[in-house]
Amino acid sequence: MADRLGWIDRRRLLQLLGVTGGALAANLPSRVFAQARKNTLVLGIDISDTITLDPARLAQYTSPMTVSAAYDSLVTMKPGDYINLSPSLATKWARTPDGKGWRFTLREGVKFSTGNPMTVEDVKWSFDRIINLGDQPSQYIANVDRVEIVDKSTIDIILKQPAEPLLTIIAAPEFVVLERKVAEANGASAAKDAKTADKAAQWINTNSCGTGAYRIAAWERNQQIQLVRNEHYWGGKPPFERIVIRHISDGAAQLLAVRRGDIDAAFNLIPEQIASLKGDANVRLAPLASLDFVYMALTQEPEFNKALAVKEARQAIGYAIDYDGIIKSMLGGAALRPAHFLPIGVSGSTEEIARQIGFKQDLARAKDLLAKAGFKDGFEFEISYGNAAVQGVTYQDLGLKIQSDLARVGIKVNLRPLDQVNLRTEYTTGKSKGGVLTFWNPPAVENQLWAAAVVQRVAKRVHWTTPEDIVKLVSQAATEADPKKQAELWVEWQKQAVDQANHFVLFQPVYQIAVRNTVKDFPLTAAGWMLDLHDVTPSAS
Amino acid sequence: MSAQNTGPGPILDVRDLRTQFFTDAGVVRAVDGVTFTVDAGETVGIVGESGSGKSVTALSLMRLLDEPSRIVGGEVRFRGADVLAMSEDELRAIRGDGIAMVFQDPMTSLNPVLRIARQLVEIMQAHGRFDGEQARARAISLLGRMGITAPQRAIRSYPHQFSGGMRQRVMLAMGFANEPALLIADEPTTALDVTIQAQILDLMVELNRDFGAAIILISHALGVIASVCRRVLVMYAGEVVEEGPTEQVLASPRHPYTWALINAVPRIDRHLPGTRRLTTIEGAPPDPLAMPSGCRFAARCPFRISKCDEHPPLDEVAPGRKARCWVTKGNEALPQASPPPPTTATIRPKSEKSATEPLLSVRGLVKHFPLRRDGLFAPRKVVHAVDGVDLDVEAGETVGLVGESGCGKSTFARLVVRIHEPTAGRIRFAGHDIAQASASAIRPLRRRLQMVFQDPYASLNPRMRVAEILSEPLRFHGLTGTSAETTARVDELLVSVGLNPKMATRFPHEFSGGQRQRISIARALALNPDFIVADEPISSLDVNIQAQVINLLVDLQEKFQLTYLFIAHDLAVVRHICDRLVVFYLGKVVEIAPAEDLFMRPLHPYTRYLISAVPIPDADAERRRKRLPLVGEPPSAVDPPSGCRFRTRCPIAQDICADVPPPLTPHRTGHLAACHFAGQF
Amino acid sequence: MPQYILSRLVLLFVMALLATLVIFLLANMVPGDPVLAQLGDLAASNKEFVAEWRAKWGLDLPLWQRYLIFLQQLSHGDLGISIASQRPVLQDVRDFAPATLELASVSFALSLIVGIPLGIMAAVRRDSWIDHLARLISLIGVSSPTFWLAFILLAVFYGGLQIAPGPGRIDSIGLPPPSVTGLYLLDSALAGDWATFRDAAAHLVLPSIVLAAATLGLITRTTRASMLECMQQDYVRVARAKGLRSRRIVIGHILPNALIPIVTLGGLAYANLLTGAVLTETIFSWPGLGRYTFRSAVSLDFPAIMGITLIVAVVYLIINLVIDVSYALLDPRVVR
Amino acid sequence: MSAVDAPLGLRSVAPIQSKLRRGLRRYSLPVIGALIIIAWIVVAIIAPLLSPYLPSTVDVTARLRPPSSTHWLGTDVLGRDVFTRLIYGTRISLTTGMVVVLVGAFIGTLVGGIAAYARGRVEEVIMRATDLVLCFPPIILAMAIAAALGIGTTNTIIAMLVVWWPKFARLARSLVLVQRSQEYVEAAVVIGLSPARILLRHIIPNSIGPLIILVTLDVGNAIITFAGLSFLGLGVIPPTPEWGSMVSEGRELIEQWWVAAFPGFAILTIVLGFNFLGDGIRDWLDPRSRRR
Repeated sequence: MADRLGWIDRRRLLQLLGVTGGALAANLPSRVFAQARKNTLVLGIDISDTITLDPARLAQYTSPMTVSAAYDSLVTMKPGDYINLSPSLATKWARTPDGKGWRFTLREGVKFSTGNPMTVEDVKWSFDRIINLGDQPSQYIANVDRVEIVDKSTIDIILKQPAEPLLTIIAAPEFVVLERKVAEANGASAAKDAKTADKAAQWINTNSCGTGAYRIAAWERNQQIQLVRNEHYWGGKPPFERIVIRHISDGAAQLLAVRRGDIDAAFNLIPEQIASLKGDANVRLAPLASLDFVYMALTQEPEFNKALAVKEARQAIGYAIDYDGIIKSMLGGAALRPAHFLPIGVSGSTEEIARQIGFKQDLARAKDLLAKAGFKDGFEFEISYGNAAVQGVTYQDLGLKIQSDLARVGIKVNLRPLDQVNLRTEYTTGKSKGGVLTFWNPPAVENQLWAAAVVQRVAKRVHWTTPEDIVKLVSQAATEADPKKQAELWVEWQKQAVDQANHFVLFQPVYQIAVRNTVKDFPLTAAGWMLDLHDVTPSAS
Repeated sequence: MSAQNTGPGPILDVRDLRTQFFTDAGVVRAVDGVTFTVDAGETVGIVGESGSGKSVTALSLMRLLDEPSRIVGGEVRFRGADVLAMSEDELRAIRGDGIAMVFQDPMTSLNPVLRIARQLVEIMQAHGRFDGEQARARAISLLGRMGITAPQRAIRSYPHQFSGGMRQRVMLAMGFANEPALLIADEPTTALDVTIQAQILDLMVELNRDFGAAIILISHALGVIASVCRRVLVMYAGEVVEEGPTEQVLASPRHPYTWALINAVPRIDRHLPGTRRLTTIEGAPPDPLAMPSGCRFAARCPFRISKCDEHPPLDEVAPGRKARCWVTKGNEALPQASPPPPTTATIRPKSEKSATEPLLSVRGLVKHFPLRRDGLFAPRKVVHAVDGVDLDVEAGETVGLVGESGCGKSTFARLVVRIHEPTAGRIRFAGHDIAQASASAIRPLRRRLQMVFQDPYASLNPRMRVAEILSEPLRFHGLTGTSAETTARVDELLVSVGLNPKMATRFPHEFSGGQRQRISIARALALNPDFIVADEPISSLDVNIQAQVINLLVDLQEKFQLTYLFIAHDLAVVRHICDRLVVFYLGKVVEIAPAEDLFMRPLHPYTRYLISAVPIPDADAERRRKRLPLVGEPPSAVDPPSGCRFRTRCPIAQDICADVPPPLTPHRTGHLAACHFAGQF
Repeated sequence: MPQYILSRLVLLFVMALLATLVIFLLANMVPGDPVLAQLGDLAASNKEFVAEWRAKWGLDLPLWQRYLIFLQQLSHGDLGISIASQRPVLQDVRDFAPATLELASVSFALSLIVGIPLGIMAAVRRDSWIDHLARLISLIGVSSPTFWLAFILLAVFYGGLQIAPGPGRIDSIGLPPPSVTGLYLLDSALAGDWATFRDAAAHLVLPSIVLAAATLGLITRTTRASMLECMQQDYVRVARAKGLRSRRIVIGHILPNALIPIVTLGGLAYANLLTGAVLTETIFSWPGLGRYTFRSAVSLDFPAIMGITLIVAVVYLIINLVIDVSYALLDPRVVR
Repeated sequence: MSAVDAPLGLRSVAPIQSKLRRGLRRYSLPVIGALIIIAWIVVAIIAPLLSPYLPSTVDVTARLRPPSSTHWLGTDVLGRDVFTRLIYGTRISLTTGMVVVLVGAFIGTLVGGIAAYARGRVEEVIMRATDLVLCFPPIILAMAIAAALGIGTTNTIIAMLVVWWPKFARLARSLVLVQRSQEYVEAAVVIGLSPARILLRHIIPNSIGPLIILVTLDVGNAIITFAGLSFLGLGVIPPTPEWGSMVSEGRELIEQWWVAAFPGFAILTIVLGFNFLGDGIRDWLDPRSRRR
């Protein structure tokens, strides 16, 4: 390795300071570890939000990655294609003959990590457990009426509203198959009273009983999750003996660790840190075009703010924000921007479409709109945000940027930092008196989930009484079978939503994951689990 | 001088010792050419007021001074070796071995966190004289020799478990541990009560006799020196002004300063009725930063002659006697002192003992101080500070309160002026019961009832100018209307206590101790009181200043018809100025009598011990006198003995004394005592 | 003495409960709903679901009843379930506390080992270069903002020179030793795993320096002042008059006295290190109680907040009690 | 009175230094401290004159520029001039530090003084209350208050005050207790002065020395604490420039060290200034060291 490691020439600084680092450096055991870890994959990531690894209780941002490595769902999505589904534990699926649900044909010869074969019982039990546990994942399949075993390799999922989407939702790692025998032996229950009867949380947090490529061996909170190879994996022998998901909350620490080779991938680097990696021959940057996005929601309740109640005034805000500045400068270009709540990459949303129908900075137009709204000299409103960052950009910096952008058309923004609890409470109960900067992270890749949210619950939060036709448009688009027509309907929906100007999507991050070249395949995915861990492979050398 | 090499010779030979303090304000010549010798086994006293350089001399002998003090010249030869030229190691070999030292305050001289054993053994081991076991055995025997009971147990104790007197015995044991040739004792009894002082002084005489160690005793009290020392050096402003055999110096001093010192102290063994004033000299010692070029005492000397502008040498005036004075150069005796005449005609209101009520009448006064509880469930302990005291004070009288420290006399004073609220009992002042009265109810009476405090440094608010201190009571009680009136009254007050009205703009720290006490008195006078409680007003002052303040108090009493309640531990002073005396012991009054009567015919055994313990500045008298040995220390006021509280130390105590508390009963006119066997000791 | 300790313990208990009551009332003044912050967007909009979750933590009950439940649970030694981590608070604390304990203890030891001798030398050699140095060190120590010092040390020794390990308790790929006490140094030593021991020790260097800086300054200053105070006592002059060596006077006579106030200060400083390491822990990604506290407060995690308050109050009060008791042991004058 | 009792250290012979050198040594530290503070105060006042930029001017095209002649201390993530923000930040740090300490000292002294003067039940209750505050985890307390009242400078100051007054109450109590038993206070009682007058006119003026020392030393402490809370996101509302939040903004930027390093250094210097001054005042008011 070169001497020029950090931002100062190491030797020169040592001379300057008259320091000999021998004593400290001698205590550094990293090199020792580096030798013994050929067969280990180490990921550096902030997993402080991981509070459970129980699929049926999953609700966080980072935990799906782990769960998806240990368990498999019936169907899945391949990286890059979030419209068409791929087989996983189910090899085939089709509508049930009565059209009220979906019928799945299970893969033959799938074994759990214990070596026992997976049965249709296990599948049904797993879904029953999700439903009866009544935790957050159950909310997403609230449309599921029941799960029925057809024969030993076929299972039906019967829906309440058969037209509503299912497959894209159950591709998420919440809806995976557990080995019933092991789970029950450790306290799990899928019975009606599972809410109280299920005592498996503890065990399931530090173990796993799935069919995935790896098995959870340990989870030390705020330290690391350890996975070991599942010798019985149906997809062939997994390439790593061990995977360590190491909790490193600090981006700088991740940067250094990935440079030194202590970790194979660093997930939480900020643009500046990524920029500094550009010259490093051992590390490459893998873009993860997520389906997350950061947006600002604006209330239109006249009691809260007279100006914001006027659509033109809100649109003026939309035309005053310097989106390019945010994406190009603050994010180093590593982001996209959809027109509205349908992220780039899903049906009806491409960069092209977004450019056509979305807001863009146009100060003259913003001023016109202001005049039209009757606020020629501008107005004042507040933006609330929490103490957090997306892709290294804090909400606070976004707020400051918007504040300075809007000042140029005479709109005065008062920033209002809030703790997460108060922010969430205010926002979800519709008590926000101005704008809210927040984040959208889809639990499953399904347009309908997002679009319906905009016209239903999110609309309520901003006091937008949605007209019938736009609500109808959503279900029309969601149930449309022809992909091309469906996309057109989604575009139409976006146009209407943009015009309403209650939500301004600021950016859709393209996360930059620093990956060492010791790793060959690193299939990042925009679907909820970030990385197809089972397909990560070491490089040949 | 020539005796240096003959025979055994002096063990200590000090020549022209000069020690200076290098302060920011300038160089202080604290010890300025001191020369003396000490022979083996001799007892030498050094006497002088504070700042005279006596303590610095003592410290210089062992080179125990520190920055900013330095020994700048002279010679200190101990057994012929020059101490001032020694290396640190050589010096250490002498300290605690050849020369030992006992310091003034036994309460702080022992290390509080180390056991007595360690502190005693350490000094023996440090000089390699004894190994651990021997040292321990010797420590026990030494403690026993010093009069400590149960030395085996005592040696395992910590210092705080001992009283001051006991600790000074431990210090003496430490001093004699390595059988030194010379023991320097720097004010070893100043911090002790008079009865304990007597015990320690007696012990020192015995130790000198038994161990043969020479002793240098430093004290401000001539009486203390007289009871121990054969020879005395008198120091003034850094110099020795007189030296000679103790009895000769005391009987007939050859330096005016010695003369003043002797005459400023009232003597307990003789009293001239009718005179309450003492002989004093004016002024204060010279500024140590700017010593006069001539005789340093000249400015205050009543016998000054023109030659005194020249600095006198310390010359031999008679065989074995030296003095630094031009007046007595030919061994002339100085005249007998005559106290100054009263400033106004003496009007003693004593005779008009009318049927009217006494000015102050105290009945059954009790004050208990609760101690902090050990725990939530522990019983609360109580200090019985004052425990049932009856006392009447007539208008115009001076009543003295005496007793050892901790006997409750100061608490009693503070109860009378209602700084403390009594636990029980009645205090009638000028016809009003003030024992439980509220602060606002007493406020009008405060004008008539004032107090003078002990510590001139603590009793004046350091942040207020003298004018503010004196005008505050005036304005508060609305005695003066305009500020001009106030200023006039303040000036008047300052004049009446002998201070210059110009000093009103100064802060307290710009005054000397004596001057501050005058300000304190002026403040008490400001409200034109009838009654002044004086709590040890002179005990922290030098003898000459004491005399000045006593004279002032006597003057003021005559001028303003004051009534005094005078608290003191110095019996000689009390006898000198009081009409009646009250003796306190452990919260109770044991004897009340007219002053003369009490001293001539004490009824209570404790009173007899007290009187006997006072040293007399007369070597002959001291030697002739047989001191009564009062054993032990006062018991704790938390848990006082049953019955008669003195019984635990009383030589004539009988069974009844443990059961029945003796009542305070009259035995002669105006002479009351609380003893079952009054007058039988 | 046992009497005294007993009554202090009773008082301690009452005070700790009072502390939880105050925090309880204060935290309930916050308008936010902790459950909403824990739920996904969909679930958070489902009123029934939210109500069910609120009921799960008893948030739907009246205030007094909730506090009573807290007390009731407490009497069984149960601190309840954390809303944010969804597991028993006690278990959370057991996981996080050792990291803080280890860091605080090492920092404390560091500040004592450096601070006391430095203070002694500064006092003995008053006004010499070492006195000035000690003064400078202690002043800079107490004047440095922890979060900045941590940043600088990390930037220089980790980012720049790369001679110090980065954040965290052990190297990013190392495995913690088998947990016995949760203290990595102790556990790795017990397991005989010296590589991990060295690693854990190396990781402690920077954070403990940062955390020790202020305490070190305080201890140095107090030691110096206390030594100077004691050096002016009469018994020191007596010791010199005894002919003892300087070293013996300093160690045997002055130090035992000078240490007494340091016990109070040191005890309180240790209590503060235990409870106040949030900033250091944040920057060094130290999985300790400070960060847990911070996170609990941010997410308005009532059970966790109450539990931590109780534990911190008890620790603080116990340390105070220990200070007082050791006072009595060090200073024979204090008799209970 | 002359200095009869020389302080006894361990060296029997020490070099006697010149008056000038002693004076220099004694006063140099507090003078340096005072100069640092004055310099910062001046900077705070004339901040607009020192910089061509405004502290809140966002220019994302000029973000994270290293120190140069145009941006002396570089720019931050939003392209704001670090130097400008730093000098404007002085205002908030100085005022919050002083307000917290002065108000805290005022409340604490009053409460402590009352406790010591009233004794008995009142004292017991007040002292238990200080114990109670001290045994709170300060972060929880501060965050709970900030969460309940909302984030902002005033609310953060209130949160700090809640934990700030007890130390002054304790100090004031012990000081008043010492003074209370002094004879000049007894003399004031004998004159008949009212308790309030005795407390205000006699006791407090004589207890003020150690309080002044604590206040001076504590301003630095308060500045650090406030910056720490800002660092955690509880301090000021943006875009107000504040040092703690500036460090926080730059704490991930190890390579763009100037963003965090300079504001932190500013905190260090100003706190050092107050500590120098406080230490100097302590030496100066301490009668033992005065005699040197």
